[in-house]
Amino acid sequence: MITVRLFGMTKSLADNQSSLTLALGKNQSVKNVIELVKKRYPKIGELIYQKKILVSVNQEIAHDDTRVQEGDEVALLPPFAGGTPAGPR
Amino acid sequence: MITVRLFGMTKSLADNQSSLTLALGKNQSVKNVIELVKKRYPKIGELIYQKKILVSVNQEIAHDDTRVQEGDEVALLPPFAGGTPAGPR
Amino acid sequence: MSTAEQNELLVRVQREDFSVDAEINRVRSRSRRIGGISIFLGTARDHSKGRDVDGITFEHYEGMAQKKLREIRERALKDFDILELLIVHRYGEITIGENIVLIIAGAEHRADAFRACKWAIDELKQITPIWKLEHTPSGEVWVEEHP
Amino acid sequence: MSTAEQNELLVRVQREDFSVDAEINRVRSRSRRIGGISIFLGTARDHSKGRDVDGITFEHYEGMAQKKLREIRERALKDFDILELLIVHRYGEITIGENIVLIIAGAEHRADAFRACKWAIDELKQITPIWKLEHTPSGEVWVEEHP
Repeated sequence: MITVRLFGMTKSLADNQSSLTLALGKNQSVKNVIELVKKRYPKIGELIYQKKILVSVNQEIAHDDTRVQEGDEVALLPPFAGGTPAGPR
Repeated sequence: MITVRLFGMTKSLADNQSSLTLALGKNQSVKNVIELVKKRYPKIGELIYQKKILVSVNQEIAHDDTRVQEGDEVALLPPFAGGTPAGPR
Repeated sequence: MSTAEQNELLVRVQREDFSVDAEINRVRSRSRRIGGISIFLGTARDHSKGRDVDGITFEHYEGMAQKKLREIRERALKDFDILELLIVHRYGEITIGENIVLIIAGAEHRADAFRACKWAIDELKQITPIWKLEHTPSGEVWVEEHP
Repeated sequence: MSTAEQNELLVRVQREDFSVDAEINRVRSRSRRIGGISIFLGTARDHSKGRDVDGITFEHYEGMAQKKLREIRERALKDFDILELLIVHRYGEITIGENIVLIIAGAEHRADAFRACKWAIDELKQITPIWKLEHTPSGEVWVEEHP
Protein backbone atom coordinates (compact mmCIF):
# COMPACT_ATOMS: atom_id res chain seq x y z
CA MET A 1 0.00 0.00 0.00
CA ILE A 2 1.18 3.48 -0.72
CA THR A 3 -0.22 6.82 0.28
CA VAL A 4 -0.59 9.55 -2.31
CA ARG A 5 -0.82 13.06 -0.89
CA LEU A 6 -3.13 15.60 -2.52
CA PHE A 7 -2.95 19.39 -2.51
CA GLY A 8 -4.96 22.37 -3.72
CA MET A 9 -7.03 21.69 -6.80
CA THR A 10 -6.11 17.99 -6.77
CA LYS A 11 -7.62 17.64 -3.31
CA SER A 12 -10.81 19.40 -4.47
CA LEU A 13 -11.09 16.97 -7.40
CA ALA A 14 -10.81 14.02 -4.98
CA ASP A 15 -13.74 15.02 -2.77
CA ASN A 16 -11.42 17.02 -0.44
CA GLN A 17 -9.45 14.03 0.72
CA SER A 18 -5.92 15.02 1.66
CA SER A 19 -4.55 11.63 0.59
CA LEU A 20 -5.44 8.43 -1.26
CA THR A 21 -4.36 4.93 -0.26
CA LEU A 22 -3.51 2.69 -3.21
CA ALA A 23 -2.73 -1.01 -3.40
CA LEU A 24 0.45 -1.13 -5.44
CA GLY A 25 2.31 -4.33 -6.34
CA LYS A 26 6.04 -4.89 -6.53
CA ASN A 27 8.28 -3.41 -9.24
CA GLN A 28 5.96 -0.54 -9.95
CA SER A 29 6.59 2.95 -11.27
CA VAL A 30 4.88 6.34 -11.30
CA LYS A 31 3.07 5.24 -14.45
CA ASN A 32 1.28 2.49 -12.46
CA VAL A 33 0.34 4.96 -9.73
CA ILE A 34 -1.15 7.30 -12.34
CA GLU A 35 -3.24 4.45 -13.77
CA LEU A 36 -4.68 3.60 -10.37
CA VAL A 37 -5.47 7.27 -9.67
CA LYS A 38 -7.08 7.64 -13.08
CA LYS A 39 -9.46 4.75 -12.43
CA ARG A 40 -10.84 6.48 -9.33
CA TYR A 41 -10.53 10.09 -10.47
CA PRO A 42 -10.51 10.29 -14.29
CA LYS A 43 -10.31 14.11 -14.19
CA ILE A 44 -7.07 13.99 -12.17
CA GLY A 45 -5.65 11.37 -14.52
CA GLU A 46 -6.41 13.63 -17.47
CA LEU A 47 -4.66 16.61 -15.87
CA ILE A 48 -1.60 14.45 -15.18
CA TYR A 49 -1.47 13.41 -18.84
CA GLN A 50 -1.72 17.09 -19.79
CA LYS A 51 1.26 17.76 -17.45
CA LYS A 52 -0.92 20.17 -15.47
CA ILE A 53 -0.47 17.99 -12.41
CA LEU A 54 3.01 16.69 -11.60
CA VAL A 55 3.85 13.66 -9.52
CA SER A 56 6.56 13.79 -6.87
CA VAL A 57 8.27 10.85 -5.20
CA ASN A 58 10.07 11.53 -1.94
CA GLN A 59 9.68 15.28 -2.43
CA GLU A 60 11.31 15.39 -5.87
CA ILE A 61 9.44 15.83 -9.15
CA ALA A 62 9.26 12.37 -10.77
CA HIS A 63 8.68 11.10 -14.29
CA ASP A 64 6.66 8.13 -15.57
CA ASP A 65 9.48 5.63 -15.07
CA THR A 66 10.46 6.69 -11.54
CA ARG A 67 10.28 3.58 -9.33
CA VAL A 68 7.76 3.59 -6.49
CA GLN A 69 7.85 1.19 -3.57
CA GLU A 70 6.26 0.70 -0.17
CA GLY A 71 7.14 3.60 2.12
CA ASP A 72 7.84 6.12 -0.64
CA GLU A 73 6.22 9.54 -0.24
CA VAL A 74 4.16 10.13 -3.39
CA ALA A 75 2.21 13.35 -4.06
CA LEU A 76 0.13 14.89 -6.83
CA LEU A 77 1.09 18.52 -7.36
CA PRO A 78 -1.26 20.89 -9.17
CA PRO A 79 0.20 24.10 -10.68
CA PHE A 80 2.06 26.05 -8.00
CA ALA A 81 0.89 29.51 -6.94
CA GLY A 82 3.88 31.00 -8.74
CA GLY A 83 3.16 29.34 -12.11
CA THR A 84 3.48 25.93 -13.71
CA PRO A 85 6.59 24.05 -12.56
CA ALA A 86 9.05 23.29 -15.29
CA GLY A 87 8.58 19.51 -15.18
CA PRO A 88 11.19 16.89 -14.19
CA ARG A 89 14.65 18.31 -13.56
CA MET B 1 28.80 89.64 -3.49
CA ILE B 2 27.90 86.00 -3.86
CA THR B 3 28.26 83.12 -1.45
CA VAL B 4 29.77 79.84 -2.64
CA ARG B 5 28.92 76.84 -0.52
CA LEU B 6 31.52 74.16 0.10
CA PHE B 7 31.10 70.48 0.95
CA GLY B 8 33.21 67.45 1.83
CA MET B 9 36.67 67.51 0.34
CA THR B 10 36.19 71.02 -1.06
CA LYS B 11 35.55 72.32 2.44
CA SER B 12 38.72 70.58 3.71
CA LEU B 13 40.72 72.22 0.92
CA ALA B 14 39.41 75.64 1.97
CA ASP B 15 40.53 75.44 5.60
CA ASN B 16 37.19 73.93 6.66
CA GLN B 17 35.12 76.96 5.77
CA SER B 18 31.57 75.98 4.83
CA SER B 19 31.30 78.87 2.37
CA LEU B 20 33.31 81.58 0.58
CA THR B 21 32.15 85.11 -0.08
CA LEU B 22 33.23 86.46 -3.45
CA ALA B 23 33.00 89.92 -4.94
CA LEU B 24 31.49 89.30 -8.35
CA GLY B 25 30.72 92.05 -10.87
CA LYS B 26 27.77 92.28 -13.23
CA ASN B 27 27.28 89.99 -16.25
CA GLN B 28 29.37 87.20 -14.85
CA SER B 29 29.29 83.46 -15.41
CA VAL B 30 30.45 80.30 -13.62
CA LYS B 31 33.79 80.72 -15.41
CA ASN B 32 34.40 83.98 -13.51
CA VAL B 33 33.48 82.35 -10.20
CA ILE B 34 35.98 79.57 -10.87
CA GLU B 35 38.72 82.13 -11.58
CA LEU B 36 38.09 83.89 -8.28
CA VAL B 37 38.09 80.58 -6.37
CA LYS B 38 41.29 79.51 -8.13
CA LYS B 39 43.11 82.64 -6.99
CA ARG B 40 42.43 81.86 -3.35
CA TYR B 41 42.51 78.04 -3.51
CA PRO B 42 44.57 76.90 -6.52
CA LYS B 43 44.06 73.21 -5.62
CA ILE B 44 40.27 73.60 -5.82
CA GLY B 45 40.59 75.43 -9.13
CA GLU B 46 42.66 72.58 -10.50
CA LEU B 47 40.10 69.98 -9.45
CA ILE B 48 37.35 72.00 -11.11
CA TYR B 49 39.33 72.08 -14.38
CA GLN B 50 39.76 68.30 -14.06
CA LYS B 51 35.96 68.02 -13.68
CA LYS B 52 36.46 66.34 -10.29
CA ILE B 53 34.59 69.19 -8.67
CA LEU B 54 31.36 70.36 -10.24
CA VAL B 55 29.74 73.76 -9.82
CA SER B 56 26.02 74.09 -9.17
CA VAL B 57 23.91 77.21 -9.51
CA ASN B 58 20.56 77.24 -7.76
CA GLN B 59 20.87 73.53 -6.99
CA GLU B 60 21.40 72.43 -10.60
CA ILE B 61 24.74 71.33 -12.08
CA ALA B 62 26.04 74.28 -14.12
CA HIS B 63 28.57 74.69 -16.92
CA ASP B 64 31.19 77.38 -17.55
CA ASP B 65 28.79 79.70 -19.32
CA THR B 66 25.93 79.49 -16.81
CA ARG B 67 25.10 83.08 -15.72
CA VAL B 68 25.63 83.95 -12.07
CA GLN B 69 24.14 86.99 -10.39
CA GLU B 70 23.61 88.44 -6.93
CA GLY B 71 21.40 86.14 -4.87
CA ASP B 72 22.12 82.95 -6.82
CA GLU B 73 22.98 79.86 -4.76
CA VAL B 74 26.38 78.67 -5.98
CA ALA B 75 28.12 75.54 -4.65
CA LEU B 76 31.27 73.52 -5.32
CA LEU B 77 30.46 69.82 -5.37
CA PRO B 78 33.24 67.25 -4.93
CA PRO B 79 32.61 63.67 -6.11
CA PHE B 80 29.44 62.32 -4.54
CA ALA B 81 29.55 59.32 -2.19
CA GLY B 82 27.97 57.20 -4.91
CA GLY B 83 30.52 58.05 -7.60
CA THR B 84 31.39 60.92 -9.92
CA PRO B 85 28.33 62.74 -11.19
CA ALA B 86 27.83 62.61 -14.92
CA GLY B 87 28.45 66.33 -15.48
CA PRO B 88 25.97 68.91 -16.78
CA ARG B 89 22.62 67.46 -17.77
CA MET C 1 22.79 28.47 18.46
CA SER C 2 24.23 25.75 16.20
CA THR C 3 24.78 26.40 12.50
CA ALA C 4 21.93 24.02 11.65
CA GLU C 5 19.57 25.94 13.96
CA GLN C 6 20.63 29.25 12.46
CA ASN C 7 20.17 27.93 8.93
CA GLU C 8 16.68 26.75 9.87
CA LEU C 9 15.72 30.30 10.86
CA LEU C 10 16.99 31.55 7.50
CA VAL C 11 14.48 29.42 5.56
CA ARG C 12 10.99 29.19 7.02
CA VAL C 13 7.40 28.41 6.08
CA GLN C 14 5.12 29.75 8.80
CA ARG C 15 1.57 30.81 9.52
CA GLU C 16 2.47 33.97 11.48
CA ASP C 17 3.33 37.31 9.96
CA PHE C 18 6.95 38.44 10.11
CA SER C 19 8.77 41.68 10.86
CA VAL C 20 10.98 42.78 7.98
CA ASP C 21 13.27 44.69 10.39
CA ALA C 22 13.77 41.57 12.51
CA GLU C 23 14.55 39.44 9.45
CA ILE C 24 16.96 42.08 8.12
CA ASN C 25 18.78 41.98 11.47
CA ARG C 26 19.03 38.21 11.20
CA VAL C 27 20.76 38.59 7.82
CA ARG C 28 22.87 41.54 8.91
CA SER C 29 24.17 39.71 11.97
CA ARG C 30 25.79 37.12 9.69
CA SER C 31 28.50 39.46 8.35
CA ARG C 32 29.86 42.94 8.95
CA ARG C 33 30.91 43.00 5.30
CA ILE C 34 27.31 43.45 4.12
CA GLY C 35 26.86 46.82 2.41
CA GLY C 36 23.94 46.17 0.06
CA ILE C 37 20.71 44.40 0.98
CA SER C 38 18.08 43.64 -1.65
CA ILE C 39 14.67 42.63 -0.36
CA PHE C 40 11.57 41.32 -2.08
CA LEU C 41 8.28 41.42 -0.24
CA GLY C 42 5.19 39.88 -1.81
CA THR C 43 1.85 41.14 -0.49
CA ALA C 44 -1.79 40.23 -1.08
CA ARG C 45 -3.35 42.39 -3.80
CA ASP C 46 -7.04 43.23 -3.89
CA HIS C 47 -7.48 41.96 -7.42
CA SER C 48 -6.07 39.35 -9.75
CA LYS C 49 -6.66 38.81 -13.46
CA GLY C 50 -9.51 41.31 -13.42
CA ARG C 51 -11.28 39.66 -10.49
CA ASP C 52 -11.77 41.32 -7.10
CA VAL C 53 -10.10 39.34 -4.33
CA ASP C 54 -11.29 39.43 -0.70
CA GLY C 55 -8.57 37.24 0.75
CA ILE C 56 -6.15 34.43 -0.02
CA THR C 57 -5.37 31.06 1.55
CA PHE C 58 -1.98 29.48 0.95
CA GLU C 59 -1.47 25.74 1.27
CA HIS C 60 1.99 24.17 1.16
CA TYR C 61 3.50 20.70 1.00
CA GLU C 62 5.14 20.52 4.43
CA GLY C 63 8.64 19.16 4.09
CA MET C 64 9.00 19.50 0.32
CA ALA C 65 8.35 23.27 0.45
CA GLN C 66 11.10 23.75 3.05
CA LYS C 67 13.42 21.46 1.09
CA LYS C 68 12.99 23.50 -2.09
CA LEU C 69 13.52 26.78 -0.25
CA ARG C 70 16.71 25.42 1.36
CA GLU C 71 17.92 24.38 -2.10
CA ILE C 72 17.25 27.92 -3.38
CA ARG C 73 19.23 29.46 -0.51
CA GLU C 74 22.15 27.09 -1.03
CA ARG C 75 22.27 27.62 -4.79
CA ALA C 76 22.07 31.40 -4.35
CA LEU C 77 24.98 31.34 -1.88
CA LYS C 78 27.01 29.28 -4.35
CA ASP C 79 26.08 31.04 -7.62
CA PHE C 80 26.03 34.70 -6.55
CA ASP C 81 28.54 36.89 -4.76
CA ILE C 82 26.37 37.30 -1.67
CA LEU C 83 26.95 36.80 2.05
CA GLU C 84 23.51 35.61 3.14
CA LEU C 85 20.03 34.88 1.80
CA LEU C 86 16.87 34.51 3.85
CA ILE C 87 13.47 33.20 2.71
CA VAL C 88 10.20 33.27 4.66
CA HIS C 89 6.86 32.21 3.15
CA ARG C 90 3.54 32.31 4.98
CA TYR C 91 0.70 29.82 4.70
CA GLY C 92 -2.92 29.84 5.87
CA GLU C 93 -5.37 32.72 5.50
CA ILE C 94 -3.98 36.05 4.43
CA THR C 95 -5.89 39.33 4.40
CA ILE C 96 -5.56 41.83 1.54
CA GLY C 97 -2.48 43.99 2.05
CA GLU C 98 -0.72 41.49 4.31
CA ASN C 99 2.74 39.99 3.79
CA ILE C 100 3.04 36.69 1.91
CA VAL C 101 6.68 36.08 1.10
CA LEU C 102 10.00 37.69 1.99
CA ILE C 103 13.43 37.28 0.40
CA ILE C 104 16.48 39.12 1.75
CA ALA C 105 19.85 38.97 0.00
CA GLY C 106 22.86 40.57 1.70
CA ALA C 107 26.06 41.26 -0.27
CA GLU C 108 29.08 43.53 -0.20
CA HIS C 109 27.82 45.25 -3.33
CA ARG C 110 24.29 46.10 -4.36
CA ALA C 111 24.32 44.64 -7.89
CA ASP C 112 25.03 41.14 -6.53
CA ALA C 113 22.32 41.51 -3.87
CA PHE C 114 19.75 42.55 -6.51
CA ARG C 115 20.65 39.70 -8.86
CA ALA C 116 20.45 37.04 -6.14
CA CYS C 117 17.17 38.38 -4.72
CA LYS C 118 15.51 38.53 -8.14
CA TRP C 119 16.73 35.04 -9.04
CA ALA C 120 15.55 33.61 -5.70
CA ILE C 121 11.97 34.90 -5.95
CA ASP C 122 11.69 33.81 -9.61
CA GLU C 123 12.99 30.36 -8.66
CA LEU C 124 10.74 30.17 -5.60
CA LYS C 125 7.68 30.80 -7.77
CA GLN C 126 8.78 28.04 -10.16
CA ILE C 127 9.77 25.18 -7.88
CA THR C 128 8.11 25.59 -4.48
CA PRO C 129 5.02 23.46 -3.84
CA ILE C 130 2.75 26.19 -2.51
CA TRP C 131 -0.82 26.74 -3.70
CA LYS C 132 -3.01 29.78 -3.65
CA LEU C 133 -6.78 29.80 -3.12
CA GLU C 134 -8.33 33.17 -3.90
CA HIS C 135 -11.56 34.14 -2.19
CA THR C 136 -13.58 36.25 -4.61
CA PRO C 137 -17.15 37.62 -4.46
CA SER C 138 -18.19 34.78 -6.84
CA GLY C 139 -16.47 31.95 -5.00
CA GLU C 140 -13.10 30.34 -4.36
CA VAL C 141 -10.57 29.48 -7.00
CA TRP C 142 -7.14 27.80 -7.00
CA VAL C 143 -4.89 29.99 -9.07
CA GLU C 144 -1.46 30.10 -10.60
CA GLU C 145 0.21 33.37 -11.44
CA HIS C 146 1.63 33.99 -14.85
CA PRO C 147 4.42 36.41 -14.09
CA MET D 1 -2.53 64.88 5.66
CA SER D 2 -2.31 66.82 2.42
CA THR D 3 -0.77 65.26 -0.70
CA ALA D 4 2.23 67.58 -0.37
CA GLU D 5 2.79 66.50 3.24
CA GLN D 6 2.48 62.82 2.27
CA ASN D 7 4.93 63.27 -0.60
CA GLU D 8 7.40 64.92 1.77
CA LEU D 9 7.36 61.83 3.97
CA LEU D 10 8.08 59.70 0.90
CA VAL D 11 11.40 61.46 0.21
CA ARG D 12 13.52 62.31 3.26
CA VAL D 13 17.07 63.11 4.30
CA GLN D 14 17.35 62.66 8.05
CA ARG D 15 19.83 62.10 10.86
CA GLU D 16 17.75 59.46 12.72
CA ASP D 17 17.63 55.78 11.85
CA PHE D 18 14.44 54.46 10.23
CA SER D 19 12.27 51.36 10.62
CA VAL D 20 11.96 49.42 7.38
CA ASP D 21 8.59 48.01 8.50
CA ALA D 22 7.24 51.51 9.15
CA GLU D 23 8.44 52.75 5.75
CA ILE D 24 6.97 49.69 4.01
CA ASN D 25 3.63 50.47 5.65
CA ARG D 26 3.85 54.03 4.36
CA VAL D 27 4.25 52.70 0.81
CA ARG D 28 1.68 49.95 1.23
CA SER D 29 -0.96 52.36 2.51
CA ARG D 30 -0.83 54.19 -0.85
CA SER D 31 -2.52 51.40 -2.83
CA ARG D 32 -4.24 48.07 -2.27
CA ARG D 33 -3.11 47.05 -5.74
CA ILE D 34 0.49 46.59 -4.57
CA GLY D 35 1.55 42.94 -4.86
CA GLY D 36 5.32 43.20 -5.25
CA ILE D 37 7.63 45.39 -3.18
CA SER D 38 11.32 45.68 -4.00
CA ILE D 39 13.52 47.23 -1.34
CA PHE D 40 17.13 48.30 -1.33
CA LEU D 41 18.84 48.92 1.99
CA GLY D 42 22.40 50.24 2.05
CA THR D 43 24.33 49.62 5.28
CA ALA D 44 27.75 50.63 6.59
CA ARG D 45 30.38 47.98 5.81
CA ASP D 46 33.44 47.42 8.01
CA HIS D 47 35.85 47.80 5.12
CA SER D 48 36.16 49.65 1.85
CA LYS D 49 38.73 49.28 -0.91
CA GLY D 50 40.92 47.11 1.30
CA ARG D 51 40.86 49.57 4.23
CA ASP D 52 39.27 48.84 7.60
CA VAL D 53 36.49 51.30 8.38
CA ASP D 54 35.47 52.19 11.94
CA GLY D 55 32.58 54.47 11.07
CA ILE D 56 31.20 56.82 8.42
CA THR D 57 29.95 60.39 8.41
CA PHE D 58 27.59 61.53 5.67
CA GLU D 59 27.27 65.18 4.71
CA HIS D 60 24.59 66.42 2.32
CA TYR D 61 23.68 69.60 0.50
CA GLU D 62 20.45 70.51 2.28
CA GLY D 63 17.83 71.47 -0.27
CA MET D 64 19.58 70.17 -3.38
CA ALA D 65 19.78 66.62 -1.97
CA GLN D 66 16.04 66.58 -1.31
CA LYS D 67 15.36 68.15 -4.72
CA LYS D 68 17.33 65.42 -6.51
CA LEU D 69 15.61 62.66 -4.52
CA ARG D 70 12.19 64.14 -5.35
CA GLU D 71 13.18 64.18 -9.03
CA ILE D 72 14.18 60.52 -8.80
CA ARG D 73 10.83 59.58 -7.24
CA GLU D 74 8.87 61.52 -9.85
CA ARG D 75 10.82 60.08 -12.77
CA ALA D 76 10.45 56.55 -11.38
CA LEU D 77 6.67 56.98 -11.04
CA LYS D 78 6.53 58.20 -14.64
CA ASP D 79 8.96 55.78 -16.29
CA PHE D 80 8.13 52.50 -14.51
CA ASP D 81 4.89 50.64 -13.94
CA ILE D 82 4.94 51.17 -10.18
CA LEU D 83 2.44 52.53 -7.68
CA GLU D 84 4.79 54.21 -5.18
CA LEU D 85 8.47 54.85 -4.51
CA LEU D 86 9.99 55.96 -1.21
CA ILE D 87 13.53 57.20 -0.56
CA VAL D 88 15.15 57.87 2.81
CA HIS D 89 18.84 58.77 3.20
CA ARG D 90 20.58 59.37 6.52
CA TYR D 91 23.27 61.93 7.25
CA GLY D 92 25.62 62.45 10.20
CA GLU D 93 27.65 59.77 11.96
CA ILE D 94 26.83 56.18 11.15
CA THR D 95 28.17 53.16 13.00
CA ILE D 96 29.31 50.01 11.15
CA GLY D 97 26.30 47.81 10.38
CA GLU D 98 23.78 50.65 10.60
CA ASN D 99 21.32 51.72 7.91
CA ILE D 100 22.37 54.42 5.44
CA VAL D 101 19.82 54.52 2.63
CA LEU D 102 16.46 52.94 1.88
CA ILE D 103 14.52 52.69 -1.38
CA ILE D 104 11.10 51.01 -1.54
CA ALA D 105 9.29 50.46 -4.84
CA GLY D 106 5.74 49.11 -4.75
CA ALA D 107 4.12 47.72 -7.91
CA GLU D 108 1.42 45.32 -8.96
CA HIS D 109 4.07 42.97 -10.33
CA ARG D 110 7.49 42.18 -9.01
CA ALA D 111 9.53 42.69 -12.18
CA ASP D 112 8.44 46.36 -12.35
CA ALA D 113 9.21 46.86 -8.65
CA PHE D 114 12.73 45.41 -9.06
CA ARG D 115 13.48 47.51 -12.14
CA ALA D 116 12.36 50.76 -10.53
CA CYS D 117 14.18 50.08 -7.25
CA LYS D 118 17.44 49.21 -9.02
CA TRP D 119 17.18 52.26 -11.26
CA ALA D 120 16.43 54.57 -8.32
CA ILE D 121 19.43 53.53 -6.22
CA ASP D 122 21.77 53.70 -9.23
CA GLU D 123 20.44 57.17 -10.04
CA LEU D 124 20.61 58.28 -6.40
CA LYS D 125 24.30 57.36 -6.28
CA GLN D 126 24.93 59.34 -9.47
CA ILE D 127 23.06 62.59 -8.91
CA THR D 128 22.51 63.16 -5.19
CA PRO D 129 24.89 65.62 -3.50
CA ILE D 130 25.82 63.48 -0.51
CA TRP D 131 29.40 62.93 0.63
CA LYS D 132 30.97 60.16 2.65
CA LEU D 133 33.79 60.57 5.15
CA GLU D 134 35.26 57.24 6.20
CA HIS D 135 36.91 56.97 9.60
CA THR D 136 39.78 54.48 9.30
CA PRO D 137 42.55 53.47 11.72
CA SER D 138 44.94 55.67 9.71
CA GLY D 139 42.72 58.76 9.51
CA GLU D 140 39.68 60.22 7.79
CA VAL D 141 39.11 60.21 4.06
CA TRP D 142 36.39 61.58 1.77
CA VAL D 143 35.49 58.76 -0.59
CA GLU D 144 33.47 58.02 -3.66
CA GLU D 145 32.29 54.54 -4.48
CA HIS D 146 32.93 53.00 -7.84
CA PRO D 147 29.99 50.70 -8.22
